[in-house]
Amino acid sequence: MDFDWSPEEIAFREEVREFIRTEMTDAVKGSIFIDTPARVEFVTKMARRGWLGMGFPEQYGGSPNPFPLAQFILNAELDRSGAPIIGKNVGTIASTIYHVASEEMKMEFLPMIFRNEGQWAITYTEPNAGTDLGSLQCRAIDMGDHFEVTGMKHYITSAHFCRWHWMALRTDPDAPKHKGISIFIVDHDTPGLSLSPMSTIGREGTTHRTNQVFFDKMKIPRSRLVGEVNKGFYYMMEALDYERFAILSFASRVRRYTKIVNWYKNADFNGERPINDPYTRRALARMAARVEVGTMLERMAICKAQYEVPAVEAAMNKAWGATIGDEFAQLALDLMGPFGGLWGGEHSPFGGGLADEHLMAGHARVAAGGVDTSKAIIARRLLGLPNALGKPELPQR
Amino acid sequence: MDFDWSPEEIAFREEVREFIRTEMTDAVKGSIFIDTPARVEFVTKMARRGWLGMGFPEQYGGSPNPFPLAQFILNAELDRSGAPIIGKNVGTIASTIYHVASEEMKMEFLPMIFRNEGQWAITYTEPNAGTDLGSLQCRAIDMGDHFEVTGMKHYITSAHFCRWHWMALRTDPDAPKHKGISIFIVDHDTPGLSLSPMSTIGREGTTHRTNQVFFDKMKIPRSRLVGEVNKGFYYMMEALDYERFAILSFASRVRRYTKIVNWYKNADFNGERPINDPYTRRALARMAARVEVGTMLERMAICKAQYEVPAVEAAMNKAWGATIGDEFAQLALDLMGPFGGLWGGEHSPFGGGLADEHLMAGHARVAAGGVDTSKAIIARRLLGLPNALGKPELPQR
Amino acid sequence: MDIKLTDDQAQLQEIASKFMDKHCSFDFVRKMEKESDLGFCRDMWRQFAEMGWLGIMVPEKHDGMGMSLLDTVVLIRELGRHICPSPFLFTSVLAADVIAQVGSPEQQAELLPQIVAGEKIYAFAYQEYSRFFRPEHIKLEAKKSGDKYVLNGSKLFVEFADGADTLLVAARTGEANSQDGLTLLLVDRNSAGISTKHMPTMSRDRHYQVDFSNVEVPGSALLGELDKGWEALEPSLHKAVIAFCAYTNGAGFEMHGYATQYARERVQFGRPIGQMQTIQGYLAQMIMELYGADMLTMFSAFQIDKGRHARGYVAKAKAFSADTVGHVMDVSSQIFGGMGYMEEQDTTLYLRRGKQYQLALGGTEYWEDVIAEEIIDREPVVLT
Amino acid sequence: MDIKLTDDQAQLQEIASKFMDKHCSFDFVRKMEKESDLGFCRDMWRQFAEMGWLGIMVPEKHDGMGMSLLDTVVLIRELGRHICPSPFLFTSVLAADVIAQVGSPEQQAELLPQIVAGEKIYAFAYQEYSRFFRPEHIKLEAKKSGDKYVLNGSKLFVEFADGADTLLVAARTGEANSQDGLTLLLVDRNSAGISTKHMPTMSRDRHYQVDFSNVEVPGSALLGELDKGWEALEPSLHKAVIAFCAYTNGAGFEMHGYATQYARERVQFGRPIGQMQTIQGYLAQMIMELYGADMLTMFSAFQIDKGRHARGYVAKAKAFSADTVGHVMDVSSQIFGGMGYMEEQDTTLYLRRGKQYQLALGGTEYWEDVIAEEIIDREPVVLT
Repeated sequence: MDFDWSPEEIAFREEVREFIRTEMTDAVKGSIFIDTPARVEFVTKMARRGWLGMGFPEQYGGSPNPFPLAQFILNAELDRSGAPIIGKNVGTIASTIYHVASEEMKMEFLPMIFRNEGQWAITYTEPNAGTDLGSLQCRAIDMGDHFEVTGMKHYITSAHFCRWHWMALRTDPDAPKHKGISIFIVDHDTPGLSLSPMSTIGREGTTHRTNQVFFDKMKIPRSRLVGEVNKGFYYMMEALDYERFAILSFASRVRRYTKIVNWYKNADFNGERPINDPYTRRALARMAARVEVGTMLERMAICKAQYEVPAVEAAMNKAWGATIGDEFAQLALDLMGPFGGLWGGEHSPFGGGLADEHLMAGHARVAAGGVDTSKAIIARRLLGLPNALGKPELPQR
Repeated sequence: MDFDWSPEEIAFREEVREFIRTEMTDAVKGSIFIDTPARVEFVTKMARRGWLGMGFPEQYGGSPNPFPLAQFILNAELDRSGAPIIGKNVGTIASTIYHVASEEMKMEFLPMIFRNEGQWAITYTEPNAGTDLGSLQCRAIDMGDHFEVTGMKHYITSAHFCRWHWMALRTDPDAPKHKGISIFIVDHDTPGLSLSPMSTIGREGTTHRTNQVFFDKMKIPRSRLVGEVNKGFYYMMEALDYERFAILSFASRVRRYTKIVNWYKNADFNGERPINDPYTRRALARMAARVEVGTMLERMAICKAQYEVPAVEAAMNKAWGATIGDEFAQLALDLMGPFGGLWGGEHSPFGGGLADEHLMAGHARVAAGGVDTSKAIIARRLLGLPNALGKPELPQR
Repeated sequence: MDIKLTDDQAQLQEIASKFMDKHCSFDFVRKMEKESDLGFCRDMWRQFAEMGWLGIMVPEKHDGMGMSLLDTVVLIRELGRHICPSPFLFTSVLAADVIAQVGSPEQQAELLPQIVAGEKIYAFAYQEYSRFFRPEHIKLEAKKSGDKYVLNGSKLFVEFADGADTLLVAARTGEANSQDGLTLLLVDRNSAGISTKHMPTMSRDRHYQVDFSNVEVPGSALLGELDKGWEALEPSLHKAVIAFCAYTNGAGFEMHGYATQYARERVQFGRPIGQMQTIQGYLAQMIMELYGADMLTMFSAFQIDKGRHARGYVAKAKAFSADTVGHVMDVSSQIFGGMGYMEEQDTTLYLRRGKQYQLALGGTEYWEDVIAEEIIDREPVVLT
Repeated sequence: MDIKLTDDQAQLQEIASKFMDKHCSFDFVRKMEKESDLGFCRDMWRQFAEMGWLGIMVPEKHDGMGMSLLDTVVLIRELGRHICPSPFLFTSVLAADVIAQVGSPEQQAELLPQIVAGEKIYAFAYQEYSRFFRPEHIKLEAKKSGDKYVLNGSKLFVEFADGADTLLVAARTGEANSQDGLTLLLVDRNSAGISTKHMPTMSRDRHYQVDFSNVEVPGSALLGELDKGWEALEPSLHKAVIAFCAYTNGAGFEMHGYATQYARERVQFGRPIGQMQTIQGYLAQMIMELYGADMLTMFSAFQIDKGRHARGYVAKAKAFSADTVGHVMDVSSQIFGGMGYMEEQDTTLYLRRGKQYQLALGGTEYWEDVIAEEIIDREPVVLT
């Protein structure tokens, strides 16, 4: 049992930190929700170092994994500094292509992903199929050499700057609902595809754009079908385990907590100093223990990741992280009295950033599986309790 | 809208208080869990004043209800002072007899109940039928002039001093499970009935005895069938609304809270006075608001009770009361540092009573429907959400 | 004891509800947020005046309706349901009441009918740069100079300061860092030396920093007695706080209703999400809290109307209502899933207000300290 | 980084687990609660000695195993799983460590082998009549008189004081109300002037009030330096606290396991109750907390073993483990329904211990204050 990083791990972490120090500009920083040219450029620089394809074979543009935890260390450092992390392109799309797609498709797309050429949108959700992806209705009708699609998707978060869609569509309406979905790669320029913007709440300039995507007799060549027809639901479920691991890092929450402590140490309201108030001291202390637990659960997940997919640990990380994020944003605002509600201006301790964090804290509790879903995963996979949600366990293909 | 008690209500409350001042002895006080000769005697004195049969017709030994809230005021005052309250005998048994039993049975049993002659046990639960009363298995086989019973019941709380059992048994094993249960009145001295004691956790002398009850070819005369055969489940469900109302009173929690505040004001640990600690002051203050909410929800229930059965309000009262009771016992122990864990002795602020309260606080959360069940009642009956527990809504008979 | 609304109250509630349904749509609220300079609507204010609402608490001899705080609570809860932006709280509850309680006969005769007629709007200039809400923290100085006062200092979170005609200012005239030594002044918003700066908030309402630089106000601006400002203000402030609780409770009930309706209708995994035990638990917990907050608020109003010492009840009502509205807006939003966080989604209007309501007019910690003073330091313990 | 147990640790865990399964049944625990004068079993203590456990942290040169705190945590977690009553914590962790750290060569050579052999049992006489756990609150006086010390005062919550041979006493020799001026003394339990009184607890264990009335102890009883008792004690106390966390975490895991098994098997309304979303949520939440507490405990042990400043980690581990064990015992009991509160039900052995563990060795508020000192007052803020 060794909680210390190895010399090799420390050396790599230093390399990442040095890269961030050199390449990180204010334009790169910001919410993970917003993609900008500066952020794309930053990721491309990482790609040139081989950091996107770590662990994938070289013939597909990959590079050897220096050691098991490299990808995690990379993401944790990126997350801590507010840089874009290695996310769905590698975690969901490249992993699935690598495991199930044809050799041709691997050769076409994997090198592109690992070079960060062309952005991707995950185009799954529909108005009546959010958490319940098995209920997708948007049809892809098999026309022989191509599939034809008419319908819509919503909450598609990168659609307004993507080149490709990683898209789930219903290919067999008569099969049991989980057995009639397929995955396709769809060129964003395909005729018949159009967008309408939506946006999250937030201050002007900090909101996150997402999209509705409409299809009108859009044609997808059969060659763009990923893996086997009607196996899409299982591909999505398997990828969730990878993705959940890829998107988690507790580092940014620790950083935010540290910022609050720093503010707290120096806060002075016309002579009244919160630091002298035993009540808020204990509130911050309690939160410190809960934040520390988050780093511990993260440690569990990454240690397990050296041996197997840490699905349960990732679910814990997700549930704890979202819960703490919420509690923590509440606490931060409470500490500030009425100033917590400010959305900017000189009296707003973090220029309104904390208020934004509070507003979106609930989103983190429900997004990407959500706290309740994560707990159900823990209950079923770790504790062996019977299925409650009506969701299928990951079935055999 | 008038939150004040009317002169009539105040006068009756004074009458009850005067009665308690006169009749209440240390032997009468104590947990509602423990029945003693002194407590039985106390209730008999109330019976003589006509307080048990309030609202029932005089031909059955009842007496006119002076005004709609009389029964509630009576119970609140009893509860506040730690006296036995008017409970299941009237709320469940007399009410059900009055509504569904034969004239003969009414004449036989109601006057007896209202005079407090002969104690009763509610003999429903079985090892595989706790909350889920529809799953009762213990059979009563119809032999014509009598029913024969072999089997067992457990958690039967007054069985060791009762004269009568109010008993639910399965009379039709082939019908849908809610349609094959009947209610019987069973004499405790019936041959074939035997007991085995169980007890709750607690300090010596404060535990609550309950019982397993065994039946070996016990015979119940047909005349002791209550109402119609196979309607028992519906009788039990309807009575629950009455009972839930009858057993709730927030007064004792308010009293316990007040005791803690009193302790807190005077507490002195070698010069360290909790009263000077802003942290515990706020903790007590927060609890004060939550206790006050309890009295408000109680007010809602009793005001509604003037017009109709306050099933939803009673569920709120139950859920809030049990939750607050638990939070409150935790807080009380936390306030006392390590002394909270003491089960008596000179350093135990309330002689171990608070520790007992803490230990049984969870029981209140799960007993008599429980917090989660109460919330489900609120969700379904008030908010119109669909059935989730698999429990049937109260169906039409 | 009976908690049913009186017929008059029920009628008031119905009228208010219908008016709000008609005039205070989500579109209206969004327009006030984004396009209105004032942050409220003068036309609507005139309609309030026509219906007599602006004088709901003003004595009849000054053209008001002379109704109780409990009646006012019934009305303002409907405004809160529709998160209606207006200077009603500080004009028709706080200012009207404090003028009626401590104003001179001349002030009453002049100012109250103006309020009733909708001619004058008041803003409340109290909070300064402090986490708390205590009078001790007020530093804005009013210096007597001949027959005038000269004001210097800053007030924060002055709602509708730009649209108001008069500022109700709590100023320090005596002892520092004390409850004593405060004085209430009615200051013309257009006095020389006053400047304002918008303080952006999550709810996109109109809160301002108001800076006073050698602002001269006449002696007639004095409301009540010199140095006795807190004694004059506190009882009326309690009424305003209770009215505010009613407003936020109304908002909470409405949001809870939207979430409940969504839970009934939204189907996932082949059944309404409202069938899930966790969703039922969230909604049931919140409705209990809302009922509790609502009852506590009404009970406090009732006690105040009866002239009883109600400081502890007010504090409990505020602390609990504040936590409730924060909790209800957050958890209800979660029931909508990702949609609950989209700008296009109307319930986000409520979400953006939840935490801010919670922190307004003294945060929970401030009011918890007040509760503690009442239950620990003040009230004798009676064990019955 | 790797959190897998080493082979040696895994072996130790397995041996301990098997031993406990065999010797520390529920019947045994109930017997210790009710029928044993000591509250623990001397036979079992001898077996601990035979297996070398009593010297797990004692250096090899004094007959011990010289293992790390992390190893000890692995062992004691198994004892905790079975809520095994024994003086292990204060004898083999606290006393052994403090003697090894600050004892004179003679004391080490004499006392440590005794501990290893199971010949001497220690009890920890520290807490006095205070809600807190701070050294400032210690008042028991030790007055130097020639070559002796004379002790007067009272200690509370001295576990196994009646079965112990030696009391490790923290006494005031210098400045009052201060961290300084404390001195550690090893006091023969049978000294004249010592009397004990049982303090009944929810867990029916053996805590005592120990009164010292002119108790004379020889100069050789001094452990470490005069007036430097807290500096001597605190590092070892941190180790004992971490070991205690491991014990309570073990108990929590075990209880959680019983509740999980029950949820899988108990059928109501035609299906296992563990299928209900709320039950799943409770169990999932608790296992997260348990893993978190366990990892924090092990991480703290690791930091201590490395000789790093770990006060903040220890405090976090204690505060969080304490709240976790309280929460887990309560909620797990609720999953059993009414049965969870019946004397006959073995899980009530755990329920009765939950809150008491939570409050032991300094309540959560004490440790939260320590965390605050570390993160607010001590640690510089590093933003990377």
